[in-house]
Amino acid sequence: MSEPQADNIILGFDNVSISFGAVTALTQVSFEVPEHEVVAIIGPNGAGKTTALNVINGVYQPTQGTITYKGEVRQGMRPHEAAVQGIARTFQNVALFKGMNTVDNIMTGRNLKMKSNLFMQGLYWGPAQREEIAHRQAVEKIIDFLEIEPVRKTIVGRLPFGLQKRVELGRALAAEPDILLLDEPMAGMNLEEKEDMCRFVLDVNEELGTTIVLIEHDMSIVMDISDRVIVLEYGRKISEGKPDAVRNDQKVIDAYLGVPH
Amino acid sequence: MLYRETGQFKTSYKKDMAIFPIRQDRWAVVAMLIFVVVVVPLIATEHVIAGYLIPLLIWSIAAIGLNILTGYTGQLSLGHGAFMAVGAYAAYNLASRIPELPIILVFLLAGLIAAIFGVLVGSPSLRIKGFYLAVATLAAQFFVEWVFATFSWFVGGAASMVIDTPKMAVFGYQITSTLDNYYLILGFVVVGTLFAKNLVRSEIGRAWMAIRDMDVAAEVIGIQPLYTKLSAFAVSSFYGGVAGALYAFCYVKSVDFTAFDLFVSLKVLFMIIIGGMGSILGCFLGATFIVALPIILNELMHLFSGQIPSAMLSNIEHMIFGGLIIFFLIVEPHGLARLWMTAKEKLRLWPFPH
Amino acid sequence: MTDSKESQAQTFPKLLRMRAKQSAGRPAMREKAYGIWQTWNWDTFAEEAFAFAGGLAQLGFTTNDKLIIIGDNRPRLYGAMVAAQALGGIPIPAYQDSAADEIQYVVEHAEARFILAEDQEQVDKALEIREKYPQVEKVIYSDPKGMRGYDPQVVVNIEDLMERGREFAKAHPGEIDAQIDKGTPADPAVILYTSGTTGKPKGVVLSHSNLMVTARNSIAFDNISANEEVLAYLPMAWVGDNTFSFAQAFVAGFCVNCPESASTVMQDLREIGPTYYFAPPRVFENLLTSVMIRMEDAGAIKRWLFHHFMAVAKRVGVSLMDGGAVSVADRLRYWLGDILIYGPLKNTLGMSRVRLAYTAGEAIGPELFDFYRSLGINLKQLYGQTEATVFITMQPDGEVRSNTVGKPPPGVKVRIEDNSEVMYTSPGVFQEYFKNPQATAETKTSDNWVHTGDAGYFDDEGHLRIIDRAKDVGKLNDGAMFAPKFLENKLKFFPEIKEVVAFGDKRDFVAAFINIDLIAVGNWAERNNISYASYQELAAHPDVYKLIQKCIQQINSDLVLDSHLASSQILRFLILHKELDADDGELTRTGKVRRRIVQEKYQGLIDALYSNQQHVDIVSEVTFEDGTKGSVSADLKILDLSRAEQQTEPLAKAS
Amino acid sequence: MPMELAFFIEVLVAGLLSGVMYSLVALGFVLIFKASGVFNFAQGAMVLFAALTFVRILEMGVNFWLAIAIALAVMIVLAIIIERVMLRPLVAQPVIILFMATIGLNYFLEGLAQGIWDSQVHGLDIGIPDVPWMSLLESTNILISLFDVWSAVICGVLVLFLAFFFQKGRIGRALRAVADDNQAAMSVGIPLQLIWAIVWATAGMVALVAGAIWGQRLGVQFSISLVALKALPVLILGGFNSIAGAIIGGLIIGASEKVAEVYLGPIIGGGIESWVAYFIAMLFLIARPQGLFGEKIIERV
Repeated sequence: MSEPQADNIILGFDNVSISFGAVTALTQVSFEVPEHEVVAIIGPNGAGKTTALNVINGVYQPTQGTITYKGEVRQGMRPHEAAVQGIARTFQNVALFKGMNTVDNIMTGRNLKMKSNLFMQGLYWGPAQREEIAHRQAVEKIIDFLEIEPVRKTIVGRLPFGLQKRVELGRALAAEPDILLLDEPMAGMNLEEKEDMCRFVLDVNEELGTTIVLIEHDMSIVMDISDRVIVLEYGRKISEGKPDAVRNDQKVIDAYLGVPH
Repeated sequence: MLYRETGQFKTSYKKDMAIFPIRQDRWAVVAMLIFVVVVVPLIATEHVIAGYLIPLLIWSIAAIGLNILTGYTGQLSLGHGAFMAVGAYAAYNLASRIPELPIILVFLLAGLIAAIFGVLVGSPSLRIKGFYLAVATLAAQFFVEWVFATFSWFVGGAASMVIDTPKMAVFGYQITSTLDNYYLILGFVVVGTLFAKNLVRSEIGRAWMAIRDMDVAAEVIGIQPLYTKLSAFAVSSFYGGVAGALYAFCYVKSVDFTAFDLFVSLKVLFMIIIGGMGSILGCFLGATFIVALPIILNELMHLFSGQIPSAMLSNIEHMIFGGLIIFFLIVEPHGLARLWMTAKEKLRLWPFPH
Repeated sequence: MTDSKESQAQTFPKLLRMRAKQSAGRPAMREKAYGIWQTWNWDTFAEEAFAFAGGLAQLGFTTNDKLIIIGDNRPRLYGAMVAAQALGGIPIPAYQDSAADEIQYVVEHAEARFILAEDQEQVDKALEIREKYPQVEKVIYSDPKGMRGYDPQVVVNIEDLMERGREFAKAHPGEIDAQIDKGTPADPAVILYTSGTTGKPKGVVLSHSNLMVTARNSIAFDNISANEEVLAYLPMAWVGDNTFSFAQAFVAGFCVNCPESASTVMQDLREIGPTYYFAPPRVFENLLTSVMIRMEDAGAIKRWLFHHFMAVAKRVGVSLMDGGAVSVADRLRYWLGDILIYGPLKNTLGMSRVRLAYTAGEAIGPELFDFYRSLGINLKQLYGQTEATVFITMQPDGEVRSNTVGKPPPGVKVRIEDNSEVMYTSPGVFQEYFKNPQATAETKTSDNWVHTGDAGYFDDEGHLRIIDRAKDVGKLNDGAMFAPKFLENKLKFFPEIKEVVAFGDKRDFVAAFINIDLIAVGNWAERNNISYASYQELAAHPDVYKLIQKCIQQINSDLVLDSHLASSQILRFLILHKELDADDGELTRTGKVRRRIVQEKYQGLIDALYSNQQHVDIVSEVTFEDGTKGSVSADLKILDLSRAEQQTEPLAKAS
Repeated sequence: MPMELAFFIEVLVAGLLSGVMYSLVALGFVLIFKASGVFNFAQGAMVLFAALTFVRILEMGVNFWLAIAIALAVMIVLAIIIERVMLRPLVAQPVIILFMATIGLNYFLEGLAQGIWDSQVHGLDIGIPDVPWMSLLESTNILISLFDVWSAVICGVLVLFLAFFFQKGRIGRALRAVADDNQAAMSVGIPLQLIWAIVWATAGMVALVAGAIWGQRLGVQFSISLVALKALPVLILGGFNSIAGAIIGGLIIGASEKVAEVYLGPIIGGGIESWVAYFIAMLFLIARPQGLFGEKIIERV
């Protein structure tokens, strides 16, 4: 496996550990995410995959170790700061704003790009209105891209799960992130929906050059779409590399077959 | 049935994002405005305007404020009465200590002072959530009551701790009659409603709702929790403050700390629950319900038996009121606004059921 | 239309050039895209079309070149038609849901070098065609979504092309105009490949004059104005769309609206609320079925209101529209019904503003037809063909009948041959079948009369009545006339029945295949607690058989009253185990049954119908959505019906 | 013992003793919160209702213990009715809706209590003399009311009993299961409705005891319904779902409130007991948002 060049690394974990009280969720995990690549994190349940994403976007602070993002060592970043820095993500169980419709949900993804002050928004006049419209246009492009036009004005709580996942991806994309974290984007989907989702993920990666870190259980999907795979087990990294290499790694096979150690 | 939307297509985002994108709704709003501006003063007696409509409008403003905080942002508050009190006392002190200030500016500044107080009260909201925050706002309620009951400076040294509000003039025109007061309040209601409606459909409104619906996700997509919550507190208490000032100046015509006690906070909370959380329309519906209910109950009980002692009457009123609240929450926990939405949806689909 | 300038503009590019000046600022086209109705005014529409023409010219597109257009109804694709015409070329719209090999025939036959494909899906088809037919030089696309990694030498963005066209126009001012000026009315304006019930598609060549004169005549016939709104949702490859959304729109100057996608047509229809609406009977039927199904779920009061007022409408609605005598009480009732039911119903159907609606293509069930008319929708029938540039007969206002297709409009002549075949001549008569002089000669006489292939006659009022395809009209063994279409249409009006194929020519009696309507019967099944996993399972259910049997019996007792058709009672039937499908070649792309193919494919079933068997085994091949083929086997039950006898009451006999 | 110190101890002990009462009322809140996630705003009205019922039955000449038993039975019936009529239909609603319902209940019970029993002030004597503890006064010069001591003892016993009852044993386990996850608890066969009825009946019992003790102090009247509000700072401090927090929090609040009132009150204007407890609790909360014994909430996403 070829080591990525140091200058195109967008995100690096260096000996990151995190524990909650007595429970250690990640233990000295190190890896690097090269720019514009699709990196999959896999591993059995409870391996710390979601925790890793939560550390990347500042939901949790690592107990030990350092995170380098865009060449700078990052300290104590809050999630909204991470978002401003270009890190967007989706959640395993869909964390949409259930009381809002599709357009508004995706519009929230652009909130961090909006500049009008509260008073101007209350007047809804001039620049504030123009800003709303400009961002609505951008959101409509995303809606078109994700093919969710028919549900544009539907309250997202009423949408089927597969569509909710799509809307959530839309919300993440709305922020025009540099790095996109996807927590099981295809969970609970049927084959057709999975194929659509794969296409969207690849389109985002190829057309916008967005770096993607995703957690996925479906091995065939992981092998299909990722450039690089990181395998976690019990909070430790047990393998990393090109999909083919990882698939044939004995440690990975053991982990998946549940060989005791 | 009445909603016939065929042919109402939008060729621009401006039209698509209008407050009332459906033509029939626009007509209804215009008709309503004509009604309250032109028809009501013609047909309503002074007693109805002064006794029912003026408080109804003031409560609506207060309810909009609380709804922004609780209904839109999901921060439960039991201290809205305190914000109203701060607004009322601020307005009194501004008007009496700086008589040259235009009265509208006085009300707005009073709202602003209430907003500052609101931000102070809301400042722990980043760390404390849910009922803990509710109890914190309760603390503000008791604190404010205590301050205004204790320090006579706020009422210009009046020993009774209650004082009449000064006279008002708008652009040199003396506000004296009931109708003058009605129009002044109506002006605040119209502008305030429009402003609130604009806020909730803008960036800040979406941020509020995002925090309400799922605060972790909101933060992850770049919404600053502290700023968002505090802005909700600020706007909420601004409306509360203005409502309090109007209440003192245009309705009871005096400032009195007992007028803004815990039960006032609960009353406004009822309004938004019954009217509908997260709905501007619901504020008006809820205020109407809460203002009208005791009146109707009273009339009904007088009708059936005039000889019930007044203490008993008040107890029965309490019971019916409490019972209705519970009944209402069971039947339609999302309030009158949701009932209205459902009815509207039915009208749009008529004669089809879905 | 007596505008002198307009009559000078005798080709579409010239007409568009004129519209750009005369109707600048008025909407020409809208498309629901990105959440709103994006609007092209006539001037911007023309600018884009001619810029595209310039771009096409840059690619080497020239006189007599063909531009294949594959895609949904889109303003830019309509613009591309004019662009091709401006250069003396011929646009050929293809059915967008056709498979690549179906379109390939058209491309090869037309020797096209250029394909305009709407989006990635169509581009992929075009490239697939190009692999087998490398003469295709360029594939132009209009929707850039997903379009990366394609060979830029072959695949070109329409926007880039327009840009090149604009530069070209700047460098060579007047060049495109000069090209446009060269066009004459007799030039071919479009080639429309008709799917036909048999054999390879034929390319019907229509000239500018064909389209424009018929458009002008029909606009005058129905007083169509520049203020109409139409929704363009039927395939661009179909002659009706060319007439309604293109020729008539250009001549009258009204606005054409393109829906966002096939799945949002109903919603978009409601938003636009067209004033001029066209739909084949199938669409009206589906709408009615959905209305009835949705009403089933309504509460008792609503249902009562609905049925009560629909009965009122049925009684007086049609005569109100036709200006008949209606009592004041009934007018009042109808007025109330309009507020409570008809108005809201039209609103949900998106037909509140419809001033003029047409249906054609197939006979429409009389009750279906009257249902819409009784609501106050001015639905009329016309009879037409691709070869006639649509119009052969039309129903004038006030002379609308459910069982006839109207009179020939000005300029059209119709005559009936001895074998009942309808023939016509008109300004819309097509030029030729492209590269097929033999077929042209078979269809069109030297004095410009065209065989329609339909059998019909003029009734006492002078209205044409079409019975069936001339070649399908047969005879039962007892010598009685057998018109399968007629029977089928009668049955198809039952919401439970989706498709019928009737047999009887040279047989002793009539028998039929039935396709049930999955939605209507499924709904019925749900209400009756009948569970089913698939169409096949539902179709084979004994209760479903009973349901269908009842429908057929009703038709039989109707037929017995008609002396010509009494022998046509259906005595045996079976319910097919699968829905007839265009992908399996059983239906045309426009949804008509391909009788011959069905007959060949299900010969075994037909034999069984005419035997004593009570059931029959069948294995048939199906094509799945992804193109793979598989087979379905089933054991079908055959049900006998007793022949209905005419009541022997003297009154019935007398009538 | 010097006067100042003796006085301080007097204040502190009096605070602690009244704090036990706060603990008891807070426990009523905590139990309902744990079982149903509801912040029961009607606790105050329940105190009023229980006290009025008790005092009016006593006034009819009924024996003291029988009166207690009848009042207790009434509170249990009330709890069952509340569960049936109000809680059950609202089971799947957001907590704020349930909270609002308890405010409605508060109004209803206030009206009901005063409607049935009238709204006069009723004197109540539960047999504990409100006199100084003489031997303590003589030996240490500290003045403490025997009534305070006795009521603290009663409350304390009850608190410990309830704490034990709901921490250990079957009910306790069930309660904890319900507190963790309503749905899951139901699916393993824990009768949610029964648990709710039990905690509401317990809250009713707490209300009766609090009402009786406070009633002797102040007379049974409308204002004793405000006693419940006193317990709210305890909840902030101790955590809404911690029984231990309710106990310790009650003591801290009781003591610090008294101390603040006595030493701080005169300086800034008096009457500060209405809010000072809240301020103490708030300050504490900002430092430790989950309260004294609450677990740190790890937000799962």
